[in-house]
Amino acid sequence: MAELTYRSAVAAAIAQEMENDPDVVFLGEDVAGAGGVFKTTGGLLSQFGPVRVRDTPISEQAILGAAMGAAMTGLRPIAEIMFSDFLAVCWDIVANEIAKSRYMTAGQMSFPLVVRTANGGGSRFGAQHSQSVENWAMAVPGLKVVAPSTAADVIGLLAAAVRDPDPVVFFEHKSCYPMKFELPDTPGDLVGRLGEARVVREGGDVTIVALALMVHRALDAAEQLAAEGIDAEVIDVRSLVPLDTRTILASVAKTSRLFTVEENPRLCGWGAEIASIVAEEAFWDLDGPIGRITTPHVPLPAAGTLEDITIPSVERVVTTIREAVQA
Amino acid sequence: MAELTYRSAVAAAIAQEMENDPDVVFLGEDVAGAGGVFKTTGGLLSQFGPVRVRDTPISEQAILGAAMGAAMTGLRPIAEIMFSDFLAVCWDIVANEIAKSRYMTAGQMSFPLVVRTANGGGSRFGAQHSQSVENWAMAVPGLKVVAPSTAADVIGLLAAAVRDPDPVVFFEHKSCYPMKFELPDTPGDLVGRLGEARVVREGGDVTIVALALMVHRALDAAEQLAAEGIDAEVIDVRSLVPLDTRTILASVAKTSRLFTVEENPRLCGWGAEIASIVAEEAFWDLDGPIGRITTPHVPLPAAGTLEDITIPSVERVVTTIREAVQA
Amino acid sequence: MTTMPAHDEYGSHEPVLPGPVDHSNAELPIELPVRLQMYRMQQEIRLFSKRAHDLFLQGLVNGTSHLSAGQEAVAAGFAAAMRPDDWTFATYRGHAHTLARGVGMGPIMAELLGRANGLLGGKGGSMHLTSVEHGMMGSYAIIGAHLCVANGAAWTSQVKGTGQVAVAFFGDGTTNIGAFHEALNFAKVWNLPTVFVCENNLYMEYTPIAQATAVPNPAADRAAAYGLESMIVDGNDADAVLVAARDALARARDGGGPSLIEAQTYRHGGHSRADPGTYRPDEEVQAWLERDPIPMYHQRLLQLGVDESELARIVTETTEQVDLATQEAVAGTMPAPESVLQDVWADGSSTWRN
Amino acid sequence: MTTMPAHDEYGSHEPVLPGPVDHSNAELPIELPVRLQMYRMQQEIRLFSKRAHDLFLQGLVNGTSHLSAGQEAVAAGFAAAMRPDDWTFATYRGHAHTLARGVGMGPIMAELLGRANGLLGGKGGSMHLTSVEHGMMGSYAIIGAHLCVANGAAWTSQVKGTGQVAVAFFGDGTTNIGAFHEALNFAKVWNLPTVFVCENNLYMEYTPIAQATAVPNPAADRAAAYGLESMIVDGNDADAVLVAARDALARARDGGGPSLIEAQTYRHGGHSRADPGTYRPDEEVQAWLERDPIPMYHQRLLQLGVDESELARIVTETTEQVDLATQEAVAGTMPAPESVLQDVWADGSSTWRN
Ligand SMILES: Cc1ncc(C[n+]2csc(CCOP(=O)(O)OP(=O)(O)O)c2C)c(N)n1
Ligand SMILES: Cc1ncc(C[n+]2csc(CCOP(=O)(O)OP(=O)(O)O)c2C)c(N)n1
Ligand SMILES: [Mg+2]
Ligand SMILES: [Mg+2]
Repeated sequence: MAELTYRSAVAAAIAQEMENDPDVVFLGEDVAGAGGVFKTTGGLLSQFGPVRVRDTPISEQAILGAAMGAAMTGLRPIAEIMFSDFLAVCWDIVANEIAKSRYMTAGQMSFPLVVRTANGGGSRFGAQHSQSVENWAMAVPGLKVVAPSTAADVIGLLAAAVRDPDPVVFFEHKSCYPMKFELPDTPGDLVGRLGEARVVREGGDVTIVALALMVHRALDAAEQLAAEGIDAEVIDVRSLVPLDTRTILASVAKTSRLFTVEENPRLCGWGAEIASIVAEEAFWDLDGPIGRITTPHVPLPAAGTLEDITIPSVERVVTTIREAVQA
Repeated sequence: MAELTYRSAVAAAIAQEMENDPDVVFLGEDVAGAGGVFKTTGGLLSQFGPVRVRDTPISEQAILGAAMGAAMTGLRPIAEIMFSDFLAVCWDIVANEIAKSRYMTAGQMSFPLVVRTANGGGSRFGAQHSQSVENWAMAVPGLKVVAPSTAADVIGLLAAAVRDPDPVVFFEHKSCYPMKFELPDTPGDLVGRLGEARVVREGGDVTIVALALMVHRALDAAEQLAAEGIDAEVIDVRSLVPLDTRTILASVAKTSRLFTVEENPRLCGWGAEIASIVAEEAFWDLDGPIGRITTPHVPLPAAGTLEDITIPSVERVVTTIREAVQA
Repeated sequence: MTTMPAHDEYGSHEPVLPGPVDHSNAELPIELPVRLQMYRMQQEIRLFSKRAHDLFLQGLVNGTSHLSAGQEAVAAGFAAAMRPDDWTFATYRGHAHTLARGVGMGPIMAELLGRANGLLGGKGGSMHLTSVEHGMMGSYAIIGAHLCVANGAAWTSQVKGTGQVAVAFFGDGTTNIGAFHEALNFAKVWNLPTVFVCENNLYMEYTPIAQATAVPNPAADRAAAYGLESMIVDGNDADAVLVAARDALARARDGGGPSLIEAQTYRHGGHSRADPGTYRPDEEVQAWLERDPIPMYHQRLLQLGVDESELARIVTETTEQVDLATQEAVAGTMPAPESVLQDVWADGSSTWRN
Repeated sequence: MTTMPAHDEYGSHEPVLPGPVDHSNAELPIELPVRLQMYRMQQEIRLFSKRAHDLFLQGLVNGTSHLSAGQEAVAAGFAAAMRPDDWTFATYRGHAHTLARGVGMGPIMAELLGRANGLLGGKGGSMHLTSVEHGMMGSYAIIGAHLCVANGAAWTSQVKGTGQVAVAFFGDGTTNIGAFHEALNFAKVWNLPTVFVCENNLYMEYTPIAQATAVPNPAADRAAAYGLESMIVDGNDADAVLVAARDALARARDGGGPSLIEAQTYRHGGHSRADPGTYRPDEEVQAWLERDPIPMYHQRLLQLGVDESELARIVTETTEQVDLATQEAVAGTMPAPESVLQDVWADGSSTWRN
């Protein structure tokens, strides 16, 4: 079994896909010559050359517009938006153009493209460089939305995203970049499937649904809860669109209690969506209120001490669930 | 009692506020000379002159940037973004700048500004001119979000928004513009309050929460349901942020059933937020699953026949609630 | 003390008048069949537009529409110069370009009427006309984006070495949005085969472009900011457009990079079907109606020795085409309800969960 | 067949060397006290930056930071020219401008360390320094937006007739984003008292600006696109900057509208604290280090008859200031947890429901 950081998995995945398919191209700011500001894309320029790996001006609309136009004419672009917060400067291309054009043209066009972006907090970068905006993308019909929590999923799901015929927004978590993970020893390409959640810990008392960095916190919380006699099942959603509701509903059918752990601000997140689905479709399975553990509905503060109490912590997950279960 | 269209209420509200406070200014594309493409702002230029009512280039980032910079230095701008879909081209200014700057500066700056925009479907304009994107704004901490359903609320809530010291995104519904409403005979300015939902129909069997155009459909549906013996309480949320959860929770405590009627696409809408709040805080009040009636998670089609079956109809509301209650 | 610039009252601004027809364009080296083709295209666009307007008055048109009467020469000149596998990117005002690329009138008309046999099955409507098989790569209804998208197609051509060119058409008002700037700079830096064509019809929706723009020629005066040559062409003269288009396309195809062309023209009607266009000075409207590209071109062809009867035949044929298309559209059924849930994804579905 | 432009390998591009110092600037009509003030400002920025870097190496700095060593003359020259009630809009690389507007070093340093006594109580951090009472109207960390925001402040000045000017500072890389274009055109069309100042330090983050820009001078070569004069100034010479700033500010105050100034300069360090800056050719770094604005200005003041001891005193005083600020910052407590939930709204709360 090889060990790999989440960071290195990014270039590994892109390289795998560029080798697999000559139509795969990659563009973004400082991604080629400099190897990316998060050092996620080093080596790709020298391996694949400047025709396929290309630096851009600071022009996010131009970047995603280029990806879109290339995708509709036969390439399979991967575009990097350096921080997910910057999706706001090109949101029109994402939400109004890429997401809708297949539908508006009655299926005449396909958009096999991936928008990779660094998401999430923990780096003390403040409110404009730390957001978790996966719910922005989830709210727009026509986008697939993926957020891996491990290096293996970075490779497998990025490969799946590149091979998918539809546009995928791929949220890498900044705080996961330095984490090390073991990779399965599979021969050939590592390719996952979009739309499959993963039960990362089985348990019978409560279901915890989490995403990206929060998966690791949920797992730690589950260990602590186990020591207190609360046996939590932890689900890594991985893919928000398509959403594996089956796995979630099956778990709730078993545990009768649902908690979501979200890094995004409180209102209208994916946790609310999952909670609502369960409140509609598994209402009779539930033995108690559904709890959402989220960042409060505030921008993220910069100071480390403040950021740490804003984003859900292991302790907050444990306390919230303990209190809810004991209520 | 005066009668007024929702459309005319817009200019009436702006005029009221411009008379009330010389710092109120108004800008947007085709709003001054031409009186607005929805004919909502006619007469303001001649009444208040070109210093306070001003046309702009097609530059939405510049428009909202100007509103933001003016607000922080002492004006109270009202900016029009012609269609709410176009918020995507200036989303950075809305979501990253206007929403966060007060917090990031520890309260040094205030942003007393209003972004008015035409929201919603029904005009057969297709997927890029018909969206309901109030949930985009609701998901961003630091924005207040309002969507009136009547002419009186256009005036009262727009006045409240202009006088509010915080940024408000004000969603006018395109399909409401031609509707006529009676205005209360109040002396002086008509000024409402943000954060107050309105019970527009009392009922004891089910609670229906709706917004903007959907309020009218929910009311019609409630009449039909009443004829079938189901007595629905209908709540017009009016303000998504601040959100009047008290009125909603009180109603659910009484009726034990909740249905939301949303025009926005299915995932992560305000309906999911309200459903989740109720599933957490009023779980023990509920006698059955929470139902969300939404537009399916697709872009909006252009053809009238298709658009009409996509956006929730009176019939769909009636059928969904009838079936749920009888289940 | 800072001061404000003067503000024009509604419709009271100075009229902007067209220059004279440049009759020497008759001598441009253009093959007669190409000229006849451009004449036909212009008539097709004009007669189709008229019919669309009539059907609107009859209450048959679904939603809004933005016609191009007066601007036909731009669409015709470019389409005649383009290779069949070149790509067109248009705005909501895209009927002209869609027709010029050879898309059938029937499916377009049916789309305007929201029918199942519409070009987009009724799902896109007037503002989103697209026909990939004709290289008509979409009509985009939010200002600016498609200039960036056109670059992407041009990038494909560059990577694959196919020699295809992407042509993006847009209005004068569009030169003031951020995406315009990003697209132009990007195209130049990447040396992309993209041709940017500004159809300067002097107005945004209702506001004169001069009131919203820092320079007199909204596109041409910006060319240098992208290392490009400043080019203005008479957008009411198909011959002038054709020659400029051929130049720019050849340059792009040969690796010479992008071009930016400003075509000066005028729309005869209002901005969209809801707009009577009364904000325009009468004198200005009048002068431009007299500078109508179609009668001018008719005269030129006669002068070049084409027989009046040949031109009359083209008009007759085109009218028949429009009649047929109208019948086809009106006879169309309404789209099937299930189509609402189709084609979000490449598998044909809109399924977002299991 | 279309072709691609050549691609420079990492750090292998042609060095861009500075021009010689223009010694005749010593003769510019600048009052000596102003010159001494600019010298002090530059030293303040330099010495503060050095200390911030040291504290970073000690692991005390919270998050990222972007220093301005090498670019001090731009901040000093402008701040010395501005009226106290003029407004500054800066980027994440905003320490220099914040100091230059007179904001205390202690609160800035404490903010970098994430302390309760920080300028923003620890909530904004290095990239968002703001002090409204000093006219420091924010540091903006997403490229482009603040150019548009500056126009808004300028609009307030215009409406209220106060004569205040808004000055927006930004980098060369920022000239390629859409908001730049919208802001410049808007400012000109509305005739706003906004001064746009591009600090061209030759690089975006790690990519040379020449690889990303269609014109050699990213700001100056775009001025004409907005009806503005093209202006390049030596950004390493505070005197040159001051004179250009005074001109532009006076024009804006007198109703002459916006200006766009490109100041050519260089950052001595990497883009941010995480970056060693190795992508830059050695020869280039060396040449610009030799063109350091501070020793050059030191020489000029000596040449103008200022005593070495007076300059030494300024350095000593400034060093003391930096020491004090460091003590103040290090002694600061961590912010109170409840501040997380404060100041979303003007009522001081973050309450979104009842
Ligand atoms: C981003 C954006 N802002 C505003 C609009 C509304 N709008 C539609 S057409 C138009 C005027 C466009 O003018 P121009 O570019 O000159 O094109 P023309 O309609 O004259 O062909 C405007 C403002 C839009 N569609 N998109
Ligand atoms: C919209 C946006 N895109 C990308 C970034 C990431 N980024 C931060 S600084 C920077 C380089 C900016 O270069 P320049 O404008 O020259 O300013 P400098 O850092 O040289 O002062 C980039 C790309 C950003 N902050 N915002
Ligand atoms: Mg126009
Ligand atoms: Mg720079």
